[in-house]
Amino acid sequence: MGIISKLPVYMENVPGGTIVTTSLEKVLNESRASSLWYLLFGTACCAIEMMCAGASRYDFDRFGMFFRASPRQADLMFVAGTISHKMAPRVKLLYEQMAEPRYVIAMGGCACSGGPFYYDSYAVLKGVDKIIPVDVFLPGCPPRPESLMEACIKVQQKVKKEKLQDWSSDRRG
Amino acid sequence: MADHDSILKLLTERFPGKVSALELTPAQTAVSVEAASIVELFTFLVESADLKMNYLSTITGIDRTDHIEIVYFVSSLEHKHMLTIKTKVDRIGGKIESIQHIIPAANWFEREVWELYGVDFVNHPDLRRFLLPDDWDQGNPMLRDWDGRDFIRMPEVQ
Amino acid sequence: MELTPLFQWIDTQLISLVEWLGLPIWFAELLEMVLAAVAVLLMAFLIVLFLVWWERKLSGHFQQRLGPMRTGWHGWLQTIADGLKLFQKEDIIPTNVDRKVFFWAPVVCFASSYAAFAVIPWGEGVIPTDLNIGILYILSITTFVVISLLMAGWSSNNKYALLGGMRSAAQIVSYEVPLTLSVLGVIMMTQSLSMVAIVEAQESVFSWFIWRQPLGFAIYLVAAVAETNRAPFDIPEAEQELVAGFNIEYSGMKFAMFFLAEFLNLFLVSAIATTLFLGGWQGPFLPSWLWFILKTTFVIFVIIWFKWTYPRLRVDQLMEFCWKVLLPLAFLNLIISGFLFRG
Amino acid sequence: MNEATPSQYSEEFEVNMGPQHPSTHGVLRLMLRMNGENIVRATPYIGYLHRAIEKICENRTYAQCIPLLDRFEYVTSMASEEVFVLATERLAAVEVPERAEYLRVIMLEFNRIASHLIFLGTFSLDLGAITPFLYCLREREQIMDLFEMTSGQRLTYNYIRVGGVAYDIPEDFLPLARKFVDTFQHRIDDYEAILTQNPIFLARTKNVGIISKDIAVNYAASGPVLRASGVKWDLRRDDPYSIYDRFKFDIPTGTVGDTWDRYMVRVQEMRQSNEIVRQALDQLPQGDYKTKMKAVFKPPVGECYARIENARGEMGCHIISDGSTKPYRVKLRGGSFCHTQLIPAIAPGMMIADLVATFASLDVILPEVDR
Repeated sequence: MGIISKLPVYMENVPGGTIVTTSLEKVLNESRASSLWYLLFGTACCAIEMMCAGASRYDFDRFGMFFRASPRQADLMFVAGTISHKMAPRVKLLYEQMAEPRYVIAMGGCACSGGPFYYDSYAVLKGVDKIIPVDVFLPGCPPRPESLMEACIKVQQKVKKEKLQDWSSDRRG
Repeated sequence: MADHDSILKLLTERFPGKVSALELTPAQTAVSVEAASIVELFTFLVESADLKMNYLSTITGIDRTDHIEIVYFVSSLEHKHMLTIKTKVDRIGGKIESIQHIIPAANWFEREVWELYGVDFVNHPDLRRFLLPDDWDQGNPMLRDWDGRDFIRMPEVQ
Repeated sequence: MELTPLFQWIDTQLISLVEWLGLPIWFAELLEMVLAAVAVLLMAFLIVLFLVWWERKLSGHFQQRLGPMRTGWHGWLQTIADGLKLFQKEDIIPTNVDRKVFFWAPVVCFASSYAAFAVIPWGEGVIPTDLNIGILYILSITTFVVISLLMAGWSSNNKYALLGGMRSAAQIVSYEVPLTLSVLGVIMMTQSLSMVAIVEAQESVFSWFIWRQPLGFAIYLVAAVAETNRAPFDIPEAEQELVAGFNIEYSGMKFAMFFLAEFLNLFLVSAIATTLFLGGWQGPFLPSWLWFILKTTFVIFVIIWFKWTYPRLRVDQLMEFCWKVLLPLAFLNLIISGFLFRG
Repeated sequence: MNEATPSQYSEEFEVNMGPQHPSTHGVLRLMLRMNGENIVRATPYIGYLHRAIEKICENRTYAQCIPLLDRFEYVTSMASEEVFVLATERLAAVEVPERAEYLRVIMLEFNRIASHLIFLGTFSLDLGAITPFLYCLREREQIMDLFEMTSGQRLTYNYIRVGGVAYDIPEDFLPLARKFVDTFQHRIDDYEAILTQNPIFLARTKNVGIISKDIAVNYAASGPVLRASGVKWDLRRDDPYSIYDRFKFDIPTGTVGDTWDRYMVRVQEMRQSNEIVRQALDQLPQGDYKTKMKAVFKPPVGECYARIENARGEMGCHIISDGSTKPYRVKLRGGSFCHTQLIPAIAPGMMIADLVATFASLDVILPEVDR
């Protein structure tokens, strides 16, 4: 992403350059927001709700969200369901395999904080944000498909607000 | 359809010292057996014509603070009756014969009891860890006095 | 409203421009060829943009849901958004990957299916080059796709990609044979390989080859669907078995190239179907290029329809179906057309 | 190394159908040792969804355990609640009023239909036909509406309680339920039209992944998998619980025990469940929907193993109580645990596509396996 990241710096001093970057920024952000391909990855009850959200009545395809089986081609990851200690390294590996502008929705109580398995369980990771950076936390056990849609819209708003400058700095290390 | 008493009578005569009838609160045909003669009992249960109990529903491990109790639930598909078998094994380093070669279904049930309670099943084909993470080093979690690194107990709410 | 007068006007303008610049005459020819290539490339991108959007909308309506709605009216901007997004994605080249082969696989894939557009007759006189061995050229150039799949499968250094690559190579090579034989039936009747000649041999609606070669058309359609790794034969990218087949390690623009090539192949295969069996651009009163577009879109609709209804065949069943069912039928078709249409 | 094939140059390699794989329902890792396309050995690795539900139940009162049970088997949560409640009621000899029994049967059978619809969807998805998945989920949404109307939740209902059910059904439940029961008959015919006579579907499922009768019994398979192998064993009939003896329904069984039989048994079972719900709706009595229970519920000392016929086979719950408000030990048994144990016994010699089809036909979901 070499060229794009240095672009905003040069455009600053060109007269009227900022209009070009902002409009270019808007187009790029708009396109990234409206075609978030999500990774087919669900562990527990939230996976069933995710399936229903992808089915006919709630249909993800309306937002341009299409499921991709391989992490390389996905840019949005639903962590749907309980993450046990045995599964944690795999979730981290999956996150790292995804290509860079990637976003994570921690779906359901278990992914946000361990949910009903917070007390007395020796095998559950207390929240997925301990291993991967999370963009949107979605409470509910399991959250309704409508609230899953709302989480996706929140991610889209977040993508639309991103600046071209922060592309030059490596965002998440 | 052999009923409650005839099964108990048949078993207690067949294994005089080892098997004894058991009374449990909700009435059910239950038998307690010594850990040593578990294989003998199961071979008899599977082969005997009028019992033919070869369907193992599950094996439960219970930590009774001074010993570990293992409960087998066996039923027969032809005669449609069910039997509860209970044995005692000492808490630390308990040993019991594996019945995997008689009823293959017991394979994973025994593995689970071994992993969570620490009961060693003699000549079990592959006693490997399968429920807990591979690098698990905090002993057997299901024992009642167990405590682990990030194990948080729910505070008592009065 | 034919397009041929338009081309003559462009031709004269080019020649006058070249003379005004004092360049040699052959420079005009070169310029014309470049213009034609660019025009076809633009047309190819446009077609793929439309097809991707159309498949998602069709699959939506097959499954009683709406398909893309949010990006533009009924989601017509969806594919542009996908393309732009893929453009911004990080281009991952995994460490222990065979770098050069990994890089060139998508290029070969796209180039081979784009090269075959050189002889597609879009309409009356609207054909980049009217080779006298048109159909033979297409059949041979499209086999490069197999090489690119093998390159992608082998270089990604991933077991799934390897399995996917091997399977797709075996599938495409074995379905090439019935495809060629079914095309042979048509050529026997037109006595010429050139695409324009094939189309001219089907003036009236009753003289279309689909009526005279129904078996040939059926075999062609099935083999073509298998050739483009789609519908009941999409084993290489079987999500359930091989996660994403050969393009498992590709992300960003490289994946977009594979995606592009797949839909270009789909259009190419249905364009050949219309030229050979459905009378190309022949049609009563509509302009010729419009007839061509309508017929090709109909064939594409049928192929997309296959994808969303049929389950997937197993690899050995697929091979068995090709060698034990499709091939004998193709030979039978040859014999029948040989007898019935002597000379 | 390559005793399977005579050619001395072929070499076996390991493929990892990893925990994140579209076809494994949830997080099961299958380590396949392959020789070309055929599988030499398959070893399942489980534990990726182990949440220690049994350990948590030891520190919860009986009423607090029920929401945990919903998450134990989340596709048929009603069934996992029912098995826990059945065991507790047998332990404490609690009487359940008639209306509550009928409501429980209606909810259980609706849940079985919803679970089989998910099976039909994911099964056809694994064979490559994507459209039936969407049709099945469309029907399932109607059942979800019915559940949401009564219990307030789509998936984890917390509806069946010790001594009865949580709430009575609202007024517009009955008309909607009748409407569903009447139209569902034709819906099943639609699914059969797409799948059952489809030559490709037949080629992919006939004589694939055959589980013989003695393997099924020895590995304690249960439910549709056992019945597809020809053993006529249904707990609703052979170990009667609740009021199933008042309904007329027959038990569909297969003959060969291949993927096709398992598919057919489940489709017929959906029709039978539909009939049971119709009869239960007709005979639904009036009256209160739960008995008067003391505030602090303390069952007597003892233990009880209850088992019910769940969509995925025999679901058992063994409760040991020491007289306090919390169960001393809860042991849960799901059908999928034994079906996953089957795989190494039937996998050698299959191709990947067959293993995917067979595994999908076993209808295994991972919370039952890992608990």
